[in-house]
Amino acid sequence: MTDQIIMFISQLFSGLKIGSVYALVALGYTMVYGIIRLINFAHGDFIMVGAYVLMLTIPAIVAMGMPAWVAIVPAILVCVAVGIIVEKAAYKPVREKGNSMTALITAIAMSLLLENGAQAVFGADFQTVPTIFHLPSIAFGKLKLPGDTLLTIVLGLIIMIGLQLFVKFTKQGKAMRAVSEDKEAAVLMGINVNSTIALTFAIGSGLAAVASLMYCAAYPQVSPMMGAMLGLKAFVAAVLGGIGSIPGAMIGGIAIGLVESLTKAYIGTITGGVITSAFSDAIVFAILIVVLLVKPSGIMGKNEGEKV
Amino acid sequence: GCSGGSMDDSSSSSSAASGDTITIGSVTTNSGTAAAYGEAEVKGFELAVSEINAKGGINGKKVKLESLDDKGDATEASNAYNKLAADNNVLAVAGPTISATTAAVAPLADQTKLVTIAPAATSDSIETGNYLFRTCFKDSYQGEVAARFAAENLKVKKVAVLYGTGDPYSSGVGEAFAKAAEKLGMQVVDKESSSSADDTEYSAQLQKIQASGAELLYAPYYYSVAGPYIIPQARSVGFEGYVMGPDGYDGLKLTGDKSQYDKTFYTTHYSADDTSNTKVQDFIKSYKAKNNADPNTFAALGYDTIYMIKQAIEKAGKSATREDVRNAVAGMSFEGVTGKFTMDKSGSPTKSVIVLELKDGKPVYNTTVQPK
Amino acid sequence: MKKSMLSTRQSYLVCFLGILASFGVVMALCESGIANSYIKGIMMTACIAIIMTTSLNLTIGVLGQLTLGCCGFEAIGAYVAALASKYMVATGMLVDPTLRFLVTTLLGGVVACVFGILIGIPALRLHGDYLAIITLGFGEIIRVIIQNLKVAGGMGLDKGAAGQALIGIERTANLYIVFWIMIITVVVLFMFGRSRYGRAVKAIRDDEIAAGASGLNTTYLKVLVFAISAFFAGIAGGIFAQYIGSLNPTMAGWLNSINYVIMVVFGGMGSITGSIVSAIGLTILPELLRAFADYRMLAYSVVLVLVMIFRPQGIFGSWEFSLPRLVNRLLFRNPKAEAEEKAEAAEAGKTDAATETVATAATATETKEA
Amino acid sequence: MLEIKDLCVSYGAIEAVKGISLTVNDGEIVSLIGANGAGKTTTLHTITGLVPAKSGSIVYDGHDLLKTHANKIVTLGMAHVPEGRHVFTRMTVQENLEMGAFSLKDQSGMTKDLDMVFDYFPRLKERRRQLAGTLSGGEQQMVAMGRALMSHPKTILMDEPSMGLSPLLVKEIFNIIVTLRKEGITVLLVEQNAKMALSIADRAYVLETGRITMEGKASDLLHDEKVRKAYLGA
Amino acid sequence: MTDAKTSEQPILKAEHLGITFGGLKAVSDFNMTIHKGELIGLIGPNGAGKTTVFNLLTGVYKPTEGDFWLDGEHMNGKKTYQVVRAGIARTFQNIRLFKQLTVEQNVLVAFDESFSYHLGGAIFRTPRFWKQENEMHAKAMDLLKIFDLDGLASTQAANLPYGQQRKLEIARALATGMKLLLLDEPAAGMNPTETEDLLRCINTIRDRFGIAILLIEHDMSLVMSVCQRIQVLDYGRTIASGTPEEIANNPQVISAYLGADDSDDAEADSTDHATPEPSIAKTMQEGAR
Ligand SMILES: Nc1ncnc2c1ncn2[C@@H]1O[C@H](COP(=O)(O)OP(=O)(O)OP(=O)(O)O)[C@@H](O)[C@H]1O
Ligand SMILES: Nc1ncnc2c1ncn2[C@@H]1O[C@H](COP(=O)(O)OP(=O)(O)OP(=O)(O)O)[C@@H](O)[C@H]1O
Ligand SMILES: CC(C)C[C@H](N)C(=O)O
Ligand SMILES: [Mg+2]
Ligand SMILES: [Mg+2]
Repeated sequence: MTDQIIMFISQLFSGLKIGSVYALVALGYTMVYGIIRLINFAHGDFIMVGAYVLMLTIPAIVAMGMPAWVAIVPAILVCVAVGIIVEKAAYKPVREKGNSMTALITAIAMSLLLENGAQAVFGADFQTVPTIFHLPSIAFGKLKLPGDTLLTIVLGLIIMIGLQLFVKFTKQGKAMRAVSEDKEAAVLMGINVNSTIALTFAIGSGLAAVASLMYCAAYPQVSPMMGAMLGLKAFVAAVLGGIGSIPGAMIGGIAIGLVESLTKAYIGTITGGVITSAFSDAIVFAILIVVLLVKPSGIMGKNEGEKV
Repeated sequence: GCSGGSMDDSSSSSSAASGDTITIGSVTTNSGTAAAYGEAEVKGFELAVSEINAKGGINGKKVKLESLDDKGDATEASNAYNKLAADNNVLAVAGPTISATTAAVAPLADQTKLVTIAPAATSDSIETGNYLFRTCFKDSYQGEVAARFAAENLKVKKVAVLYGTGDPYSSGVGEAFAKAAEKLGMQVVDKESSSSADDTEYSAQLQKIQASGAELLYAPYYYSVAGPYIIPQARSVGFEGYVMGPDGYDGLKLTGDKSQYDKTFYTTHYSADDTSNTKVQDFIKSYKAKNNADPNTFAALGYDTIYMIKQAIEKAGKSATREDVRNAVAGMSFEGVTGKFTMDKSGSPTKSVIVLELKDGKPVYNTTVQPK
Repeated sequence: MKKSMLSTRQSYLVCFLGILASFGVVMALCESGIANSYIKGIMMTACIAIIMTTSLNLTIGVLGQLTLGCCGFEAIGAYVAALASKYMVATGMLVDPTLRFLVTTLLGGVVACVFGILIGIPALRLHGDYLAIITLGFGEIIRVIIQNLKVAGGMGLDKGAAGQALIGIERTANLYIVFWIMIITVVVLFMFGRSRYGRAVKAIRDDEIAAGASGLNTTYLKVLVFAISAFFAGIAGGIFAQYIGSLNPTMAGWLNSINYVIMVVFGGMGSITGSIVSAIGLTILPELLRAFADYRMLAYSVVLVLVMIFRPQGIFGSWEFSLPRLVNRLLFRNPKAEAEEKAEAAEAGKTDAATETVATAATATETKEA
Repeated sequence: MLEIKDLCVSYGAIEAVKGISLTVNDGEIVSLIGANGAGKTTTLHTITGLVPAKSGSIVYDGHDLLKTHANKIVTLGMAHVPEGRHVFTRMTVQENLEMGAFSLKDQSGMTKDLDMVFDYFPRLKERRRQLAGTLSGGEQQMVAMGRALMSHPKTILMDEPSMGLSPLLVKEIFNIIVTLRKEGITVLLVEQNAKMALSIADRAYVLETGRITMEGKASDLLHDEKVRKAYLGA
Repeated sequence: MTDAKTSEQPILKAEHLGITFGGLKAVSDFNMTIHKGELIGLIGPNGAGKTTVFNLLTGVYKPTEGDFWLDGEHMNGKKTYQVVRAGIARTFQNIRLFKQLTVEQNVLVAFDESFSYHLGGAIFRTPRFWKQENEMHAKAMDLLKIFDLDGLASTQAANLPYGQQRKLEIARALATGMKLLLLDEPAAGMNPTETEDLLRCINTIRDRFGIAILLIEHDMSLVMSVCQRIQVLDYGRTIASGTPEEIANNPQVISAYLGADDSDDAEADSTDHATPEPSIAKTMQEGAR
């Protein structure tokens, strides 16, 4: 392997690393969007909540002699609770009385609330999270692949497949699909719409906890605002992949990770320095725009063009 | 006429503060992404104010701190600033926190003739010297010092720079370093940038830097980015050379293996190990007592800022007007926890720079670079 | 019935007098010194917010398309105006500050409008959340580009470093002039809404396919709306630049845009009155909440959630305040008119049909006069 | 048995149903006819809990439906084929039918039930893998009916099942309704096609702007002069 | 009126029109000629492609094969609004009104092309603005009067009862000033009495505006009584076309669409009912007379 190729593969992996975190977060967006057509702007902040729980519980868990990643359990519990509370206290009343725009603003307001609430409780400063995994890198000659990157990717894939199977084949999964398509008809089938939506939020928030674990493993630091940009990127990933589609979220997340990494690495060389790696965010969005213009419902999205 | 509609009314009276308290205003970023810096500054302000009051205040008057948040937003900052300026009891303002809001406040300071000292707004692009001053040194200066240190003390030949374009501070220091490095005969083998100064993933750029054969990476980012992201990621792509940073590294957040932070240096305003400066130890002790945490640079700068204001008001005298206070700040000599300096004509202090080295994760005093 | 109504011409006069009166209040506040620089600053910020919000309302409320990139246009307007102003100052063109302010602000608006058209043509093929995300992306791209443009940061500085704030813009924005620009914006948007254009745009909002089948060139109209919104956002940007004196690329970011979207929804989608009131209210609210210090933003978000839960259609729904109507009621108090008024108010929560009726009635009255 | 007493329903200020009472006995086909906006759909929606009632009572097999959660009503043996079909457009025909059996505790009889539905609607068997959203209107109506049958209902509420269907399909649908009744299923049928509806129903009610104005044996109503004028276009 | 087939230019001429949706031939080889004043029926089983034909003719879908002309003007590839301005207007199978606009505004929107005042006129309220707005208001009220909707002019469209929504949709289509009107199942969801009312409306329109109408409808009594000619689609293909009598007796149409004239199955099962189900074919023939 030449150095060039090793460099390229490492770039791919660093793209996969952040990409698989985006993918995990995007899965949460997609689940919630799929069922109530709401961009849950607070989803990124659920991850922040999960991260704080990790930060607080890991030392105790390690002290008890358990591996640090066991902290995922309290993280999931807290995130699920927060998710369900947000849904019941804010989204549900607005969904029943308002329109999609009101719901969106409520989600933004919830996001602000969580961010500022966290700041009031924990302060604005960054705090580090103890090391979660102690995985060795896997080396292929000169190429070194970090263990937790591989773990994030594998975990992302497993969750994606699991979710897909859950939604396709279990009763609850089918109920989710039914509710997402037609709430009235779903009721007539005997589906409890509210508990199905709550379940979806629970799953989405649980995924946020998992995402926060993987995120903190890769980027071991928490702050009240950490969810904002992460959430946005992951949401873009979900849209790129086709929002509402589970494999789409995965593909979108990884695609954005790769695009980011590869533009950072090569855009300067390709454009002779005219466009630098500082443009990577712009390029991610530009790609999103191009994809949406060509395929308005994202890579995996089904075209929901109205039949006239 | 339309004069009343003009925003530049200098009608605000500049009479002396009456009553038996002196109000010092502050505009800092206490919410939003940069809130951590503002919070630290405010803690510094508060410590200084409580110390001053405990010792009898300024000119026998108690000091009141009126602290406002600007969310890191220019409009909010100018509204907050105007609110302070409209209050005749406010004799001086400490803040704003970041360069972006400071730039918005600069013309207002001149207009309302209210002396304003920014503790940490380091950007060169801010027009200081009239009514706006700063406690910190400038980005360009700090970049130059770092380059000098790299060339003279570390004796490296090939350097690489990585900075965030979204942030005037990061890009300002980075560009200054690169320029100075070339002037000093070093070779800038790679110059990389990120979309913003708070990205989390830098591996792509770092791999290129690693491949470029640089012996030293100059990465002007904040402690919250350099500590958990840049340095570990640089090490994990195999970069084993020196890492250098600016004062933003103060309070660096460490993660994982501490040894990966070896060979990291940064320039800053003060050092806890600096035994030559007696004020430092006292400051650290009382800060810890009050806040149950170690102070960082921004707290130290904030602390000094209030003492600068105190010194100026004292010099201006009991019946000082805003102009008087301003005149006292201009050209003042000051000795604080962040060093000993004289305010230069352009409103920035000429200050010694301290270089710290991380050893086993702890900042250890390396050297002091005196201003030329 | 005829006796109980103001004629159209009288209605216009009443409105004009109302505007003059509000200007009088502003002027009195300023000239008497009651409004200090703090209050003036807030009034200025509110005027900018009104221009942004009412014009954004055209896209969100009237056309029914969610965009999250309005601050991208605002930033374009701001940077264009700022650079033009700096250029003019440097070269000695247009020495008169007021004239320079007007020319550069207009230029900012025009350039933003051109961008609005360029972006609107492809983007408006998408709907709903997809349009939202694409406009958000656009704003972010603008931000990154400005961030990396040397001219936007380096001008007049010895360092050409990218990403520096653009500073030293002449602060020529005058509150009185800005007030009138704001009034013109509101009037233009109001007139637009009450014309065949407004009607067509609302038709597109209700059913785009049916609008096409009724012979409307939906693409043209959508781009037109987008361009108008962008134009006024650019104007707002031009004012902002010359009020604040320094610019930073973050202004183009999505968080800022979302702020204005919040204002529109908060006031009531489709209601210009709502946009104005909420622009003013949400400019003042954070200032009032300063007493809460650290919990300020927390309180703000709680207020927002509560309003959305208890008044999901926004403060005003799509109701419009009408000064002539108020005058009618005061002058020609009669049971019938009052009953009508009540019915209208009842309707208002859901529709602006009521106000349209008034407009139609006014139209009819005008004919009789002519 | 389904018994509605003095039911009032309103949407905000609009009173859609103003105190109606009606009874559906086991094994009957009862038809509810009336002009557009009379409140027929609203009545059915209230029965299955999609719309809350303002006052009155609905009792089905001894259960107070107004106090029963909407999603539990289907488990009492009542299925509703809603106006406008409401099929799950992004599910296949078969998945739609399977959704119909959602409320059944025991899902083992699924294949048998599917076969039963495919017997009624052979067309659906051909299209079992097609997404329901791409079906024509008539096919979607079949899906909606088949889906209702999957829950083993004792009573089916049908809201304008013939709307938009070709004459051939209308006939087919009516045949199926008759067959259902023969199998012991009770049907409450809302129809615009009053002639057809009355010709297969046992009893019928006429609803006018939220009030029941006439009721009786379907055959009597079919010959009633007023009904003929108002609803049969004679 | 079938004798109207003179050398006169047809209003609509469609030749070999067809469209494929990902392998599915929704419409193929569709041919049709309509002359001024004609009322043609388009019938066929559900999913036969009738609505799709409308979508092709109004530019909602682009035909994958074939061409069509309006008054001799080639219309392929035109956008919907261009087609509408050229003179084809339609209603929709699922009512599509501007729900939040008033009844009058719904009509005014369709008049839009007849307005010539521009943005400046709108903003400065020029005399031209007032003149046109008033003219159009008067015209709209005239049109609404035909449908007995003038009294509801300022009612929000969403608040209209279903039947009146249907009528308003037709009124709006008429306001575009078309030469050819396409009606997609206007009687769906109406009871026979309401349908009769609609039938009267359609006749009035045709006589008063002298336009051609193409009508999709499953209500055979309506189709048979108003249409001069009927074309039958099945699986996207034309399986028959001719006069109502011809169609009613066409065995292929009966088996694919109308259903065999076996009036025994429905009522054989419901034995206690005296009234036999009326034979559909018979109804049609009656209507056709
Ligand atoms: N969701 C709703 N909100 C407000 N009003 C409604 C709503 N649904 C129905 N209505 C009104 O309630 C009345 C009864 O409507 P309903 O749909 O029950 O009539 P219907 O007899 O089923 O008519 P159709 O034959 O048109 O289906 C109508 O006036 C209608 O406008
Ligand atoms: N956009 C589309 N994508 C895929 N298939 C479509 C699309 N539009 C129509 N079809 C298919 O084309 C066929 C014809 O549909 P169309 O709506 O024209 O039927 P129709 O004759 O109007 O039926 P109905 O009487 O039920 O309204 C159907 O099989 C339908 O599923
Ligand atoms: C407090 C720091 C974040 C300020 C930074 N030095 C700046 O100039 O923006
Ligand atoms: Mg109904
Ligand atoms: Mg159809």
